[in-house]
Amino acid sequence: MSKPDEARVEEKLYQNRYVVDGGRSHIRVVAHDKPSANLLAMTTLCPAGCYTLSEAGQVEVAPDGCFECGTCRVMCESGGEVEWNYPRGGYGVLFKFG
Amino acid sequence: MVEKFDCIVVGAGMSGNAAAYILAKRGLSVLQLERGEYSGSKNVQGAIMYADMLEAIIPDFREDAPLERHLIEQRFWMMNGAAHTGMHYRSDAFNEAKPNRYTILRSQFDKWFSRKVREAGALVLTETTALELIFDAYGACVGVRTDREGGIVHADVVVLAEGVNGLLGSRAGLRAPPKPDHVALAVKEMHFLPAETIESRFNVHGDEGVVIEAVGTISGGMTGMGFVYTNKECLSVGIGCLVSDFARSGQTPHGLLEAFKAHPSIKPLIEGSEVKEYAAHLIPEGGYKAVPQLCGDGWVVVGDAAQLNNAIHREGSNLAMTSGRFAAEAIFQIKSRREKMTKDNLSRYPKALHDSFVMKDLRKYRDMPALLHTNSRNFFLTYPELVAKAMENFLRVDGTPKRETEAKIFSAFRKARGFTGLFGDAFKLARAWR
Amino acid sequence: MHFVVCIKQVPDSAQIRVHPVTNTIMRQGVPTIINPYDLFALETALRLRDEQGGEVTVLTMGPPSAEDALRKALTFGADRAVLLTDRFFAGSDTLATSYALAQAIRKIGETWGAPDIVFAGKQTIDGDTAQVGPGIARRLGLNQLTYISKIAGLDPAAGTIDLERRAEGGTQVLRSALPCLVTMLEGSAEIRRGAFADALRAARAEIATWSAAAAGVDDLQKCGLRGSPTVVKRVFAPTPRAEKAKAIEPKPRAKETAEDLIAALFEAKPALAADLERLAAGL
Amino acid sequence: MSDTPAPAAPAPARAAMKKELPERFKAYRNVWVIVELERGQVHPVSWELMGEGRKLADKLGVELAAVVVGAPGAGTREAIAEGFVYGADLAYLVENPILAEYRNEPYTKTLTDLVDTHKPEILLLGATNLGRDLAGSVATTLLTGLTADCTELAVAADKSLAATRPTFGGSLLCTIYTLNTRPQMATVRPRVMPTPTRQEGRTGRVVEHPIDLKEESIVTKVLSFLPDRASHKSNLAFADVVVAGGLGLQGAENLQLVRALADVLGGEWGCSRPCVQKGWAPAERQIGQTGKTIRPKLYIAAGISGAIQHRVGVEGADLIVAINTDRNAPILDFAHFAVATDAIRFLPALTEAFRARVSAHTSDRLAG
Repeated sequence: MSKPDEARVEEKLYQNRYVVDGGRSHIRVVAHDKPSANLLAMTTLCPAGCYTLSEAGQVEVAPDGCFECGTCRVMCESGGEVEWNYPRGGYGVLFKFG
Repeated sequence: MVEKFDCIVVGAGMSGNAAAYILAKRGLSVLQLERGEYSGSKNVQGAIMYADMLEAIIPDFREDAPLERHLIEQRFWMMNGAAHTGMHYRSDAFNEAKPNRYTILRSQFDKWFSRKVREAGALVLTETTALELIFDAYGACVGVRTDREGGIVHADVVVLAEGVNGLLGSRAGLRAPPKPDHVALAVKEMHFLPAETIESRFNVHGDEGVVIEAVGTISGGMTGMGFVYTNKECLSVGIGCLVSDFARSGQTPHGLLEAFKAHPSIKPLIEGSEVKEYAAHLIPEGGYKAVPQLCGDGWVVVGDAAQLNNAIHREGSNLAMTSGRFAAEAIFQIKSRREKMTKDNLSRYPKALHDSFVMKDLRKYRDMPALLHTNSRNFFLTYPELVAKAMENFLRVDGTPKRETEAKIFSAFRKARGFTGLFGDAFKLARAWR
Repeated sequence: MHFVVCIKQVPDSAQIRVHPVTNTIMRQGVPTIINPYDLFALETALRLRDEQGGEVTVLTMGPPSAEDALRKALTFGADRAVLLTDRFFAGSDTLATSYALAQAIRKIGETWGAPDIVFAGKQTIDGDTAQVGPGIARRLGLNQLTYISKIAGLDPAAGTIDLERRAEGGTQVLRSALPCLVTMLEGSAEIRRGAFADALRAARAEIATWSAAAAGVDDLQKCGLRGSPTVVKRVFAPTPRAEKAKAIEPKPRAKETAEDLIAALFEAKPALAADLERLAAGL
Repeated sequence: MSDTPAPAAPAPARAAMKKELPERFKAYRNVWVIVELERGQVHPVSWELMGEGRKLADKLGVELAAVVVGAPGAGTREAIAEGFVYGADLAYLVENPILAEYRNEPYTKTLTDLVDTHKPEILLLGATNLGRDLAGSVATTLLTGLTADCTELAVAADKSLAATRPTFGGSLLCTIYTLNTRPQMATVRPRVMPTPTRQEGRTGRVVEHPIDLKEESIVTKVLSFLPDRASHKSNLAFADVVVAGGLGLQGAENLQLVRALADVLGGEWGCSRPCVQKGWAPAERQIGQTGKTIRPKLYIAAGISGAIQHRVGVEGADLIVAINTDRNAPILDFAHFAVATDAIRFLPALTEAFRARVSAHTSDRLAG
């Protein structure tokens, strides 16, 4: 969580209600050696800051706090870079106001 | 033995609840699937609710629907770094017996709407995610498979009210998934303040409400819009831009939101507030040209999943409710005539949309998305700066003769866009608005 | 067999925030959920029913909106649900609550057969008192078996039940007799997800809604505020701890810094040294 | 689920017009503390309660009694002696072989019998599994008020017990009174109240209380007892010492250093959410909002920034040590001690220093 921006998202996400579905991540980044432009863009574009660049230069996703907004699907699914699904019924973000 | 219903509604947002309510009221057997814990737990919106469309569905909704404030003032702002130029329209006429526009909180409102759907007789299954559509040998949709064990269920027709992503429809090849330049990513926060503070800061009382919608440099040159909506005890503060612009700009949505909140015109409105939720969602922005095929054998698509959103006027929930209603009416007519849910029979639904304001408005602004999108730097950077500078020069009284001030303003516009640019923009804007 | 599971609809306390300035509790947008501990009791009852046959009845006492919690419990696979709701119950403390629930369980027994086991969650996350279970057991004369981590065996014919109970520093292996009251520990079972047929049945189900009278709760003196010996006099926010962490300046040699830290710890909490010795020696 | 209905509003009005204490309860006097004696060991919370009981008794001008229940020769006499050292004026002793292992039925009968005979005004128990199980059934049998998990006990102006406890998941506190019944019962969580200083050589009078119990009439039997050491399941939630690692350890392999220190301290090891996300550790080792909540005596956080999601899971620890190179990491807002150094280098040194310090003492004691 190096970027100051990152820490602020972390603080914002704490306010939200999120039911973790242990061990079942609903979004998966397809293995790649060099991330495409669209996949790289997700490291700034994701509103919940779920996409990060690992030291080895790969883009990783940790979909805790994900809003299921679909932005990464719109950007990366057609290019086959991301496998996107909704979490199991009742899991994931649950908006208190919406 | 697989259960069979007259219709299955996938999704419990505005369009889904509208369709399920009318279908159940008409006496059809309706199964509604909602993946969230309750209807509203997965829905995000600014959120403004248009009364006329809801009255057509639940005439006496004002008696028990959870409404935040009825709107009496609309502020359009063009903002640059430190200023905003605003056009405000406020009228006491909006304090009418049946106000026209309300602000709502989606999770409370949808919960209420869903109770009405249940009371109407529909079966509502929450915490159940629809995974895929099921087709028969002839390619007609006959049901849905869900993520619960033994989760296959059949129906004569499936109403796809699954929201902007439209996973089921695109996975079944009924339409293409949304493209980056056809959807906007909006992020918003709920800022809690005592009701009196909101009322004094916006100069309203009781449950009168104000809406601020702003364009300008706040979206960093991207096609976008910021907003502040007044609810009873909180302000919805948000900003959204086209996903394609966002991706290219390298800006973060939360960074843009923080900058918008820090703007001198916004900061004092939210001073001392307590943020209780941060949310994000996609808004269909493609307009008329992005609306997909609306029905087929055994299925119809409604609401955001059908990209039915008038971005220029920021009207989404009214189109969603209306499309849900029209789809339900079409299905009921077919059912009462004991006809088949074929594509032709179901085409009553798209026809009704075309004859209504829904498609008329969308057609009217069909070129607007492209125009704003291709000239986003001009409309969202150059002009806001020019207007702000013009107002600044116009208002600052420093003894320069008025004629000189006006000349200075016009030369600034000419230098920035040149005559052809200015006339070109004006002509394109007028044509797209016609 | 017949299992009755008591559940409670509680505010999701993880979502409760105290306003930093006014110190008042901010209740907007705090959804209600099934008390998490009760889900382990429900799961255990459903498993026993799946093994032994019989029915699971879910019971809750609360406002009319508590029906949502019951409908969700039905979705897990419970067979029927009873909602105990009456304005007389407003303000009941645990003693009054256990009286009302005990009476309702008696009525359930008369209607659908006396329960072999009454299940309850270990405690609630809003009340945290863990007294309603014991209260029900006392009033219905059931063997009280709390903090149960596992039900090892159940012999309906002999009317015996073998269980493991979490105690201080270990686990008691017990044998007891039916009927009994059991409260389950969290983590004692993996919560199932209801099948589609259960979800459909839950959506269709008629939920029996009983007033105090209908449930045989006839001694109204024992309910609500009148029946509650304890009363909440003041609700306030704890004063947050102000002082910052005490810095232990790192020395060139890590060993020295470590010793400084340990010295500071033992000085702050003298008993810590003895505790660490006891732990290290594996006592 | 609909929105939360306003919880039962506190009823100050009703408390104000408090009815006069019924006649039969006027004679109830003295403060009792139930000494939790299991397998010859007294749970330390009992002595913490002695400290609290002493304060209440002094304010009320009454006596403090230790209640010791167990099988003859199973440490009951030693427990009574310790009770006096920690401040008791008298002790009630009930010895019966049937009371060897804790079971609800015989213990409830014994305690209610004692209360009906000797009539205490305040009855304190530890909020342990035993204490909660016993308090619930005794309070219901006596039809009296019970306040659980108190964090503060005080004597109100009218000499009644003002018990303060957390509510709504700990985000708020509330003060509760038992209006017109006696005894006023309360349970207190371990390690909330300080242990009072021992007064060596202090003694008091012992009141033996016979009780007739018949094993045949008691349904629940204890077949055996499995001590915790035998089971190796991670009981992170109950551990007295927890050592956890975070992203600051830069790699899964460095979690080994965390485990080594935890072993030396006889505690459990855990990690922060990012470690689980990166696959360095299994989900059940995660501490925080979406993981385990811990209440250890000592919590050592190595390379953990201490975001709010982690804080809510560890705030209950008595002592929090933060080892982090970042001087303004959020963890410093709630840690008690901080060492601004690199955890990877510091952990081995700390492990050795603790090993030397802890084992040196045990060997002295064994030798001495």
